[in-house]
Amino acid sequence: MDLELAEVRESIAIVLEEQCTSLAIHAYVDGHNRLNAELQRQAAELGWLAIALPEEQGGIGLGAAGMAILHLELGRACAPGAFLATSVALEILARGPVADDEGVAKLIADVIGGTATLAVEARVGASLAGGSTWLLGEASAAAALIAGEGEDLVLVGIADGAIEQVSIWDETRSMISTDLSAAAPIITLVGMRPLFEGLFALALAADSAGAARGVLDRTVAYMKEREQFGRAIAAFQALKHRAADHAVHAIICEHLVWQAVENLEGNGPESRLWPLMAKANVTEKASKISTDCVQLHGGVGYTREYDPHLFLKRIRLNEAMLAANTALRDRANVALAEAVRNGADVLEVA
Amino acid sequence: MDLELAEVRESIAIVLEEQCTSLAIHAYVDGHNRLNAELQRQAAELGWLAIALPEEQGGIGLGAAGMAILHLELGRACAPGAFLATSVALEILARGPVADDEGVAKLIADVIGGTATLAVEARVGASLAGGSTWLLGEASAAAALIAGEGEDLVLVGIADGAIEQVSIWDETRSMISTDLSAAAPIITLVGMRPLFEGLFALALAADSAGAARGVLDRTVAYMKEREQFGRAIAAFQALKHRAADHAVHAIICEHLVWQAVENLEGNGPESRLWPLMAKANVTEKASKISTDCVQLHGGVGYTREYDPHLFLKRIRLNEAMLAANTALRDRANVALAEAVRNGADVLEVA
Amino acid sequence: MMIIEQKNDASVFRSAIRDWIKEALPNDWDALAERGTEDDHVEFQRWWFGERAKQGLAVPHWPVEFGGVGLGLAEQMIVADEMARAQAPMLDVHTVTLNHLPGTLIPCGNKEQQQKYLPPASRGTVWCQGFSEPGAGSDLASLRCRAVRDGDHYVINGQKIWSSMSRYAEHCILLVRTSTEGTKHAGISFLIMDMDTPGLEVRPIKQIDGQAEFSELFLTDVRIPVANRVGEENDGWRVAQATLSSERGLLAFEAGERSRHTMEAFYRSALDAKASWLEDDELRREFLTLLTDMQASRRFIRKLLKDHEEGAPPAVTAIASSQIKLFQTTLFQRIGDLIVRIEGVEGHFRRGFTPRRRLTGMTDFINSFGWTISGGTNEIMRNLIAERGLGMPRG
Amino acid sequence: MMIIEQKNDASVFRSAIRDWIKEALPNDWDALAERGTEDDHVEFQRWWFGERAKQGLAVPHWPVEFGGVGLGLAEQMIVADEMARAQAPMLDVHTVTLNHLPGTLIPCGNKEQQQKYLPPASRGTVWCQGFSEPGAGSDLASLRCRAVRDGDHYVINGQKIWSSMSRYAEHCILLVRTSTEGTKHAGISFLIMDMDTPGLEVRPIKQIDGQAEFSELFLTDVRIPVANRVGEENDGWRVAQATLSSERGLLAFEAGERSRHTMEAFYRSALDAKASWLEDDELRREFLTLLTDMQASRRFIRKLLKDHEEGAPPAVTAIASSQIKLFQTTLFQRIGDLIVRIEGVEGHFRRGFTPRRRLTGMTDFINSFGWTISGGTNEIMRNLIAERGLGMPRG
Repeated sequence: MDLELAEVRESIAIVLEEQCTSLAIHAYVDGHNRLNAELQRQAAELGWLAIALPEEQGGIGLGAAGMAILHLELGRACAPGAFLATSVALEILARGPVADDEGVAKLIADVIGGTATLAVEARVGASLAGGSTWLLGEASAAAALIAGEGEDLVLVGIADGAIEQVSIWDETRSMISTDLSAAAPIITLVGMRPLFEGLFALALAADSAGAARGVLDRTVAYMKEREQFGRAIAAFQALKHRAADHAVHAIICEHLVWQAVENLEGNGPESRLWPLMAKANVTEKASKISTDCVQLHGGVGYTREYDPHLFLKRIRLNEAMLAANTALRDRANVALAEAVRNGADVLEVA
Repeated sequence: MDLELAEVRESIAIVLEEQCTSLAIHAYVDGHNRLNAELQRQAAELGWLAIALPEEQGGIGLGAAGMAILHLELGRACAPGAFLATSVALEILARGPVADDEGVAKLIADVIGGTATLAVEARVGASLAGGSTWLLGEASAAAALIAGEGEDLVLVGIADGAIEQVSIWDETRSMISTDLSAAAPIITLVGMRPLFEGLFALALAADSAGAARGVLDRTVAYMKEREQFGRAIAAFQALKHRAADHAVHAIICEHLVWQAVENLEGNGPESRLWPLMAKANVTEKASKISTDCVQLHGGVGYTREYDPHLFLKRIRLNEAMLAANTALRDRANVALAEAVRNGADVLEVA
Repeated sequence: MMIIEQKNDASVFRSAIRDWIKEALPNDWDALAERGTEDDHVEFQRWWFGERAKQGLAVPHWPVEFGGVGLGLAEQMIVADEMARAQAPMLDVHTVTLNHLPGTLIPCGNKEQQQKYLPPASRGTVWCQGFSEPGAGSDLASLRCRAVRDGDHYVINGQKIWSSMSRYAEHCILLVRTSTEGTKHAGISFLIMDMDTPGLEVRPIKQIDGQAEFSELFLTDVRIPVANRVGEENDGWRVAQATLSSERGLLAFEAGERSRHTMEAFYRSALDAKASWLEDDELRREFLTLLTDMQASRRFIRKLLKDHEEGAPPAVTAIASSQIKLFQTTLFQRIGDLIVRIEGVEGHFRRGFTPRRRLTGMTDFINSFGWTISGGTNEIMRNLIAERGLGMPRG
Repeated sequence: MMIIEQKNDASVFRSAIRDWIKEALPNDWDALAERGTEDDHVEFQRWWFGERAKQGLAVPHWPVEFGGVGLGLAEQMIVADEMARAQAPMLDVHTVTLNHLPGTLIPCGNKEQQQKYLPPASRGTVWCQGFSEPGAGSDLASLRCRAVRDGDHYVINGQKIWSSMSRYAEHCILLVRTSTEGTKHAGISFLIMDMDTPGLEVRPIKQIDGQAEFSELFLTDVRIPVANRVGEENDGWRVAQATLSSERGLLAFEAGERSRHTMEAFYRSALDAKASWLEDDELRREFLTLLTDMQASRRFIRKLLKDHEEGAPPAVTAIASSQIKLFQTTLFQRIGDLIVRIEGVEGHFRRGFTPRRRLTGMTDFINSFGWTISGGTNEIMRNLIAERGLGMPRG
């Protein structure tokens, strides 16, 4: 399994390295290409979105680990598109009792086939207050997953008229606002909100951990090439030490993702504790790393034409999504307290 | 006034530089001299403890600013002794309506004369739960100030039998534990707890700001002298940058002390906001600076014979006293909210 | 009566400014600016400069002979304070005009240059600066933009970067290399360039906040009269030191005061709205911590201004300036970071051009890099503080 | 039957160890240690080493020929895990004996040296290390302690520092300078010194936590037989590399597991006591953040051990070791810092010698500098990570 994972990860990385060059991404955010659509086409061909799904549902069968490697690599490449929302929502639909529902089955097939994308509620549960809510996803999304009553989720259709594109700082992804009173509920997924939140947390953590690695790699490369006062700035010890700290934290981020992967399933407290804490700690570390990567670039870090700001904005949006890290840590604490009171061992590492 | 302050400050600094050499302090903490008693004698002669008191009460009349410079310099020198508790308690006694009380008047005279010291409750209000409490002060202290009902303070006599010396990490000062049921209340100071807390906060902030400066100065000097890989470690940029950051924060600490000085008096929200926040931010910054100063010393930083650990332990004890910084910030917020609601301007700088 | 004429009575002066701003400035100017473009906002700043000039409030700190009234520090602080309090438009586009230009020409320019350039500048001509180069960065003196003497002109070829507001400027103060002999500092000259000189191309640099305050300058056979040289040939590094040490304390002061007002307003509206972050121990305390650090930095800036006025040596005030820059800009970034976390998803929505009149999540956070990087990166500040302030050896 | 004989069935092995510890170890050993001195605790560790040896659990990772059973990584982890879980005494005093000694003698020692020293070491002789010098610090190779050949002996004069546990040691592995020709690395030799050799003086260094784990060694005309040299003359730097690269991953593993148990116990008792910090958003979340970082570091350590077992090149595992050291020791300091703030004034009370079985405010915080400074300062770790891990040039 480890070997297969590594191979699939490598295959994703190769495609992204080829497609998502710095030039291509900058052309995309400046509106000169449709890299997101091109990636979506390739992803469908290569089965990326269904990476976690069992083979009998048209997936690659890698489960949560597959979800992790996909988003680690997409984050590392700062790849544009609706992958995060789509893959998380797809996994939920495929696991739901509704996989047998004809409309949903068609939707799943369309998503796997690359002809439809999905959206998810950016701040899960925000819609419960009524009115409009913000979705991570494209305006052309076929449907969106939002929080329902209690632990339920609702899949709603997205009516063209009720959608507004939201202009956000992260230019590699799309956010839309929708008026829920105009949205048609397609189906309710009973009791699936905890799993959805775990998956969303995992995907956000993986995307951020990948992005932290990506922005750091680019920054280290820049530091070796950029000269000041007659030598590469990578030779300046103060900058070296910062890069060394970031390198260590970037590794820790990936370990946190794997901690979440191992604890995603089931109803035990560990399934609430680790995915949520992974999202909280990883997005916080990745945010610090990418902030300093902009700074380590000096003047050019403040220009649009270099890459670090794209990673920084993406990571900070990841940080804001699902729920604030403050709230996630509080919920993780409830899970930890429950585990410790019940004598459950949630700290054991396999 | 500024000039007089600077002159008095200089005069205190000169005495301390002479008396509180690194050698003398180490001899003191190892039990080979009684530097605290010697300093107490000189302080009495020079009127340090009464620095804030009006001249008609035997003081130097420098008010809160005097309190600040005294403790800035004592902290910078890491001077051993009961100065902090004694000067704060003395100021309260002298301002109280009880200055006319004969016993208290004698106590004040004894303290100014250097034949008595005072103690204060280390965590103000801890005694209200009953039982014993911890006092900052020496076992020979003549009396102690502790929290009373509501906004009152109580001056209690200290009975020899009910006192226990507490062994603490900070070896430059003394903490005692006392059983309050055996302590005799001498007098109640009605409504003086807020002023006491402000003064205590100011003294702790000043001592910590001074200590941050003192430990940083020593560390910078060490870095210039210590060679590694053929050059002074002060030439290593990663260490230089850390020292530069600390230098800036040490300056900020002193400005916070002056912000507290200016807002000590009165009953307005600013008198609660700024002294408490000064103590919170200064002790936190000083703690970070002194922690890193131990580290910047490398191996010798971990040995008893160098100075940084003495400062670190002292600063961290300051941080723990009065109340936790978490609680102080919460109380400061109440004051800020009150001010903003009432349209009071607490942010104006004179 | 111009408001500046009331400068001798501090409290009268203060309320005159306050009343005048209320009257002169549209109350919703920031909302208009947010809907407009960067160009619109520059136009607006030019208009506001003109309005201030009419009241003697544009360059009151300049000496009388050049259009100012030699306003003392206390009164300058009143002006800056009232502008900050009213969150009136900043004069970003005139930064070089207001500070670097007089900081250079008054000590180092000749009479002719002073008479030719300062009076129009006092009425609002926009100046920019051509110092940095793409290859040089923090190592300013390694500049390579070449000037070759040709009769009574210099012919310039090369490239400049990080030239702030040069899209809008009429003139530029320019550092060029007139000699490659000796040390890198020894062959530099200081010129004044008109921005409409043939051979000069200005290409805006798009920033990570979407704006383009800075430009690159491409110079191809640009001819500048020798008469436009400030100081002697090859003595430009010394002149540039005057430019760079032109007192920036008042800019830091105004930035600090503006930040104070935006933080206060943010807190007030949170109180009014019973915002949930005020109930959160972590976020509430972090806000108090930052507000307190801001208070200290405002005190620090006042001390620098006072020391400067009392004649403290430039070597001392230069270190304090570096310390303040390091602390204040990092503080702005910490504040931005907190607001991003408080605002959540909504903090990520982009608005149009924002005039920094209130705290807005990502906008402030992203803007903060402009502070921590430009005007000498904070890494350079740390070097200066360690070497000149703490006396540590160069690495 | 010795417990080690059950090593082939992991779950049987694990429960055998668990049961045995419960029986063999006094339940209140830490309370006794807290009342005792450092010397008492070392005696206790020697006793515990002996008890472990009786069960084959002292040096099971050593090869069979030297007294071990060549225990595999998975089983070594079981041993360490069970020791950590029971918070059994650490074998601090045997650190060099257990790791550096075999790490040196097995690859670099001759048969005679291996036979003479390893079997007694497997039964508990204490070894120390004389590498660092007061003048050298992080620049180990600049050592100056001089060895001059005199017949079949070396005569040594010089000084060593940071020699851990040398007060209790029977032998010392010593680096000396046998030549001042060529590079500083080229003139170093590696010797074994008996600690009762005349001319050797051991002076304990009192630490900031009040203990004296380290000593200075003063060597005056100390005579060491040439037969005690490991490797060739002047080739000691290569031998020392073997010593220094002796796998420390398992020590990090055990430290991480112990920390996990102390944190869990701290949290559990806070829950039971309804501690107020658990109701405080800031402190509670900080604890969760640290616990989560600890979990990640424990995963990282496991990965290192696995890579090592699978034959990853030493250059790779050395970088990972540095990364783990930097992260884990900083984490221990962050944990100590939080506990200090949670415990308040009471966290400042000193206890006697504490065996690190539970989290205790200042004690842990102050101890944490032992982690961040010794064994190569974290500054040296950052250099290594940047240069060898990220390929950055030396400054």
